[in-house]
Amino acid sequence: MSSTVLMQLCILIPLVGAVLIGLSSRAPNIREGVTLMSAALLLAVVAGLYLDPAALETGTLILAEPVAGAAIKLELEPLGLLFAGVASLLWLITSLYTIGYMRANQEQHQTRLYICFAIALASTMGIAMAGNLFTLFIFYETLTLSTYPLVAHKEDEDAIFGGRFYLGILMSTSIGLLLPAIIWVWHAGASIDFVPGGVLPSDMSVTSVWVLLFLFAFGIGKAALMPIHRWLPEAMVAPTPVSALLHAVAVVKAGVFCMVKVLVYIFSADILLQSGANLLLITLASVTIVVASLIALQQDNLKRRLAYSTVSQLSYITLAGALLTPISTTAAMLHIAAHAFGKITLFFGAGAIYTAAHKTRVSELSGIGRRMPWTMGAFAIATLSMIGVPPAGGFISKWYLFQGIWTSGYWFLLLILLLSTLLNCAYFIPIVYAAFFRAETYTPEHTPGQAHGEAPWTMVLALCFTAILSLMLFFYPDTVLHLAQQLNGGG
Amino acid sequence: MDLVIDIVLLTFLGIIALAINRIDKLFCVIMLSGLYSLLCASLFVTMDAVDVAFTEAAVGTGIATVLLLSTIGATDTHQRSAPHRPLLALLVVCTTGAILIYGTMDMPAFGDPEAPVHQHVAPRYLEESQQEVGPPNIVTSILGSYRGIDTLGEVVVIFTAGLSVVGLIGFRGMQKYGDRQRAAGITKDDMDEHLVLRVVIKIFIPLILLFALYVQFHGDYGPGGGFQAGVIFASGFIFYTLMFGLDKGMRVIAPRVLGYIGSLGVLLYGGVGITTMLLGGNFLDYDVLMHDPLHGQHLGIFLIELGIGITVFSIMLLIFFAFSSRKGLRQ
Amino acid sequence: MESILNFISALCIGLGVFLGITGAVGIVRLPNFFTRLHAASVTDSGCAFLILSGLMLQSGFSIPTLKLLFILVFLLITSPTASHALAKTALDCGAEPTPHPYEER
Amino acid sequence: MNHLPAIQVIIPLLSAPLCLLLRWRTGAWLIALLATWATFGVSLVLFRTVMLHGAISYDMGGWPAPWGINYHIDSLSAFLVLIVTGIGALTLAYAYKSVKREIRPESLRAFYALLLICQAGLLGIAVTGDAFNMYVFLEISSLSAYALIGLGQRRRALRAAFQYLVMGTIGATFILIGIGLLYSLTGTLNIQDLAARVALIPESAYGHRTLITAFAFLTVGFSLKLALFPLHLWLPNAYTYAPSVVTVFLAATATKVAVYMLLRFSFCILGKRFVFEQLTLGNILLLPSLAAILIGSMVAIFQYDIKRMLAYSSIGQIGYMTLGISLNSHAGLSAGILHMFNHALMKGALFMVMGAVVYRTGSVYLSDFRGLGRRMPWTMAAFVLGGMSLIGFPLTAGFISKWILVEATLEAGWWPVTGIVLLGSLLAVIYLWRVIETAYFNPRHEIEHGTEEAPLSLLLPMWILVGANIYFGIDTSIPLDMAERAATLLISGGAL
Amino acid sequence: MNIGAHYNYWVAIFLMMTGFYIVITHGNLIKKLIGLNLFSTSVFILYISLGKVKGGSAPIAAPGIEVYSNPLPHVLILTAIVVGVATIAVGLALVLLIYDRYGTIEEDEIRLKDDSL
Repeated sequence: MSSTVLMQLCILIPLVGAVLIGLSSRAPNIREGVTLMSAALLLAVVAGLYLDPAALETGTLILAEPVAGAAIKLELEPLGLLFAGVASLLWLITSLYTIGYMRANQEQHQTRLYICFAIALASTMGIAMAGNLFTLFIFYETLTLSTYPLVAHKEDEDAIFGGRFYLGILMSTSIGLLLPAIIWVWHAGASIDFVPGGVLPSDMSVTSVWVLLFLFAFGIGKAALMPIHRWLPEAMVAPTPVSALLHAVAVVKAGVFCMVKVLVYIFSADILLQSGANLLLITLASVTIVVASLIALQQDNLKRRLAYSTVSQLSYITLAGALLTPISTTAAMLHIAAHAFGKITLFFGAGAIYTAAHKTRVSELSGIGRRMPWTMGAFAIATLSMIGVPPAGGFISKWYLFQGIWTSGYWFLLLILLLSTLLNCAYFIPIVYAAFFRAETYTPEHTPGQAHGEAPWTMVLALCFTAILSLMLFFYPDTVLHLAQQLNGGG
Repeated sequence: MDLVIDIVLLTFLGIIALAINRIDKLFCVIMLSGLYSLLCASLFVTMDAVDVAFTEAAVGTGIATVLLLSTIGATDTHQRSAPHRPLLALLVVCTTGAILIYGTMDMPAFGDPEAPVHQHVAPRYLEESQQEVGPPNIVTSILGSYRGIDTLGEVVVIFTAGLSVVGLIGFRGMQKYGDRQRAAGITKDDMDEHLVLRVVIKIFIPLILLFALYVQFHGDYGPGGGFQAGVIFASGFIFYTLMFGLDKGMRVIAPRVLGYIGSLGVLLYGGVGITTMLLGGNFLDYDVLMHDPLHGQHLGIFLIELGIGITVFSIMLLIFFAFSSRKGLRQ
Repeated sequence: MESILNFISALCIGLGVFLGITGAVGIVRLPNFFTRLHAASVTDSGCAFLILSGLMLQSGFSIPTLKLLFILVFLLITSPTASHALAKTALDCGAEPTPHPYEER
Repeated sequence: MNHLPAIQVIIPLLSAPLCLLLRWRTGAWLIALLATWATFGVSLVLFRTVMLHGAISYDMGGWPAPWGINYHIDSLSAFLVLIVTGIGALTLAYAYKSVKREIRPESLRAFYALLLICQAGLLGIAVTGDAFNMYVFLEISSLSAYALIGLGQRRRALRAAFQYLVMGTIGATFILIGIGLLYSLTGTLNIQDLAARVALIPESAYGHRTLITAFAFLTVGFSLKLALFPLHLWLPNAYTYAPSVVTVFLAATATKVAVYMLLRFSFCILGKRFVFEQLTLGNILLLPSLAAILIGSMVAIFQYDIKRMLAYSSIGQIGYMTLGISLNSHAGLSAGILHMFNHALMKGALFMVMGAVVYRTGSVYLSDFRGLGRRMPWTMAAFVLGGMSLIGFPLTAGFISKWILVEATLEAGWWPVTGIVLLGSLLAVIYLWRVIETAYFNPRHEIEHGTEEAPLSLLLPMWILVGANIYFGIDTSIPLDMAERAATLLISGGAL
Repeated sequence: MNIGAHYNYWVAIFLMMTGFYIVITHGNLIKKLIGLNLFSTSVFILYISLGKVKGGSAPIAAPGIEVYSNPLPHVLILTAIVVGVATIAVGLALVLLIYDRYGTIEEDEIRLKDDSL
């Protein structure tokens, strides 16, 4: 099968899945079967794309051209392929997890949730394979809209409010900043395609480069650079699977992915370097890294803490991208994968704890490790990956990031990195420590009477699997590195 | 001499306009507006616009006044609110007027035969229309032939007015009137003892209708035409209704029937156009109606004037019925 | 002959105009409804009659004369009828024609 | 001998009396339906002819212009005719049930007749090549519109209609004055002839002041008709209280036609040079347009009657069109003209949704929308998609016109204006999201009325329009090409 | 240009503006309509004045008359008059219904009644 067909399938499978889910809303088993089926199919297709060596060369097709010059264009390139792979792989696992979670907690409107999930995945695929800024923008917006119902899923006051916040920030930034930026690029560069080496004219004035970069940096709200990171913690009102897949993988990664893509394919390295505009991004990123970690320290709600850690981890990727050296780009790609595996495990853990023990606060977790050994074990592994300690995938990406900084020569960044690593330890280790080595404390709502064991098996299976993945990334990073080489070779 | 009459009339108009603004007895206001139209008509005569004068007299002084009167008959005879925000309005009005006056600065002098208006399109009408269309009344030939579609539009406007009134008030609303009367125990209208009036009206109605027909068919040669004729014809019936009561009036011609007649008038006009198309001419190109273009034009204009007359008559009467059927609805 | 005709017609028209003005003055000056109506109706008919006949004399035997005649007949019938209707309605509405209108003020 | 230009107007004009002749009420609807679809077919043929062979001219009564009245159809008018007839056809298909619910049975036939006449008037405006004839048709359409609005169920409809009647008539009289002044200068009424003769009047020479005045009066008159910002007062009430079908039809067509007249007069008669370079129509229109975009959208946010909300958003959208004109560039004009088309699509769809909601729940207050997402899924889905288009979301028609408009503003280098345009769509997000949120994410309504979906006869036209919104958002070749042609035509002064 | 050349237009303009003023300021619906009527009728005067030719006669062809006034404005105004009366009729119909439903024809009272709801 030719790669173009496969690319279309990547977007079509989840959409068709969504329709089928909608039709089978009466019968839950069929509905969830459909979800798993489409997830598996999608993974197969992406794998097919990955295994087909010719895909990266041949893969480009134009679906439609609404406005002259702004076509809806799909194109395959290493970064996107990696992103697509990660997202599709984790979708499969997450849907397994979701089924358990949803049934255990008797959530309302499950059909709507599954449908939106599928649509969100479709738009994620679209983002991953977008051939130009226009297409990117379209799928970026569809992703925002399709995830809104997931955030507002509970339909109580908080959920509605969180949803408004989510939609408000993401929409206003994208329409208010990203769209003008895109149109400006089109105006300046006469093209909005992703071309290795950038499309912007080299004679662009320094100020306009700065302004443009500024527009992109804040226009891509999903990258959660401070101070527009607030939507991410707010979005934590969503059910855990949603937070897990979307706000640890699909949505936020879409953000940083767009960021890196813009840096690599729209701006060219030399423009940024000679205008020094990337300093803007670097500073923003480093500030975000530190501040977000500091905030994370004070969060008692587990999911919020994870959310803030996500914010800071995302900025690693942005930072890596902004360094504009081949190695740092590799680091960015690695970290996309590493953080995805790690963070989804953490969220799964949080969800499992909530399902089994109905605990949401860090301070309640003392001694829970004995009741839920598998969950907390996976949690621990993921924590290592977050901090960047071997043998976890996080280490590799950080390693490359250090190298990138070394070659690019922004020494102060080393300090930032060290500092953030310490902070990571500071807000992750206590959880694990308390879970395993503290005696269980009882609160009025959690008495020894209601003893609980592990969460449903599907959930445990899922989170163990993701933990294993983040370990494997340490031992076999070649798949990613291979893609990274192609990227640097191409770019 | 012309100038004097002109100025006198204009002065009267100005006075009346101001009076209308000041007086709040609606009855007087309506009478004044009727008078205003009448004076306008005479002004038009002094400016050689006889057809316009005729129409203005028939419509402005006749129909419009009757309608206004029947409205206040059914509603409220006094204006109770004072004009609000007069100063602002005055400002707006003055600026508008100033702009207009500024605009007139470059307009050709009044009555100047060299004005572009008299140089460009009109001459052909004046010189050729005799040979091209026929009727000595050039206005009629322009109305009927050169700008036929405009006139079709005019008929449709009247028809629309009728439709709107029917749609808003409804035939049934009119027919209910009789039942209301009987329910209220009013068997004989309050006009019953006006013997003299009745006799006079009885004498006059045939004359009025006759005159209407004269205006209708003499329109080619003198002032007048379908529109004026229709209005006058309607006014004959309006007289009758005023005299003998709406109930009897509507028994002479039922509103529904009037609706049908009106539609038929419009269709007649349009039908002429479609016939010309079928005969291979353009829409409303009467030349093709008969072998000799001139005769064709004559026939065409005759027919469409008939259409106009029918429509205007029925619609005007219909509107009058509709309005006077509202009388005493709230009491 | 011509001049005599002209003179007569001029006389008629002049008289007519005078009557008309008198009527107008009467309407303004007279005290109550009926007196005013009286002034108006009487002078009105007279003035119309005189002016029209004057005009007829001007135009001689022709279509316009015929038309003028029609108008004359029309007016001679209508204006009294109108005054009659007015008076009657006024009576029905309860306005009393008083013998000494000036005293009541 | 090609009679299509005449037939175009004649069909609806003469079907109206037929409606009244019938006793059978459904028959009136059938006649109207047939008439509108026939007109639509004719307009398609015309459209194609104009696309292929350029402008068509047709002498009424066989008299050559300027002595007779001629109908002149160029790309702009063909485009407009297509909009009007298309919307008209869909509206009539939609009308049957909704009208039966909302209009007194004895007024039904008059209603359909008036609707036809209104359409005929709008078409006449679009195709006629004679200034005064344009005025006549304008009055035809307006008069029927007043009555149609007055037929609304609530008594406020009467007030709205009267208000519209007064303001509309003032506007029409202004237009009449303007035409009269032009006539006094040139002695002709034919648009092309007028253009030729006006062009002969040299600047700052005798007659120029009259020209300026004429321009001023025409502009004010048209602005009243198209509800440009400070003169928009009639619009919200009229759209809110009119019967649903009427709102659909008028909102989608009437204002567009007014915009058309403005374009026609300022470009094809007075000429670009005179209007823009000497009288700077651009700057005159700019502020009202921006104010309309901002204030219209902001006021919309605070409306609880959703029909009213959409009416205010219409004011904002009209602002986009006039903004496109005021840019006075090819791109700007194409954006404005394209937005006429797209706005007709989206507002048509949205007001059809309103009609369906009224059909089921009886009113369209925000509170009526609670839980509608589940009870009327298709209707609300249509609302969401139409709303997307209104916001200017990618892959919808609305996005295209916004995109081109923004591009045009950038071309002119008006950064702040770009900002305001985008801000406008953000405001649109807000006021539409209130509804969507209420419809989907609120605990279900206690009072369960009209729980079932709207009937198919309402859904089908609605979804056709929604589909059009999506389709023309992806494949824009036809409208965009047409809009650009029209823009070129206007800039060249209608000579093509 | 001298007064004599334009007084006709100016008076017409004065009349128009009076009508316009009445429309804007007066709250009584019937008065508004009458003002509207005044406004348009005065516009007709403007048009007809355009068509007048000094020493011309009515445009009805007759032997021995050379100068005719311009018939075109007459035709236009015939149409316009019809439009005017049609508008008045519709307006009055609305007024009747408004009186039915509101019990008054004063604008501000109507507004009060609506707001009180």
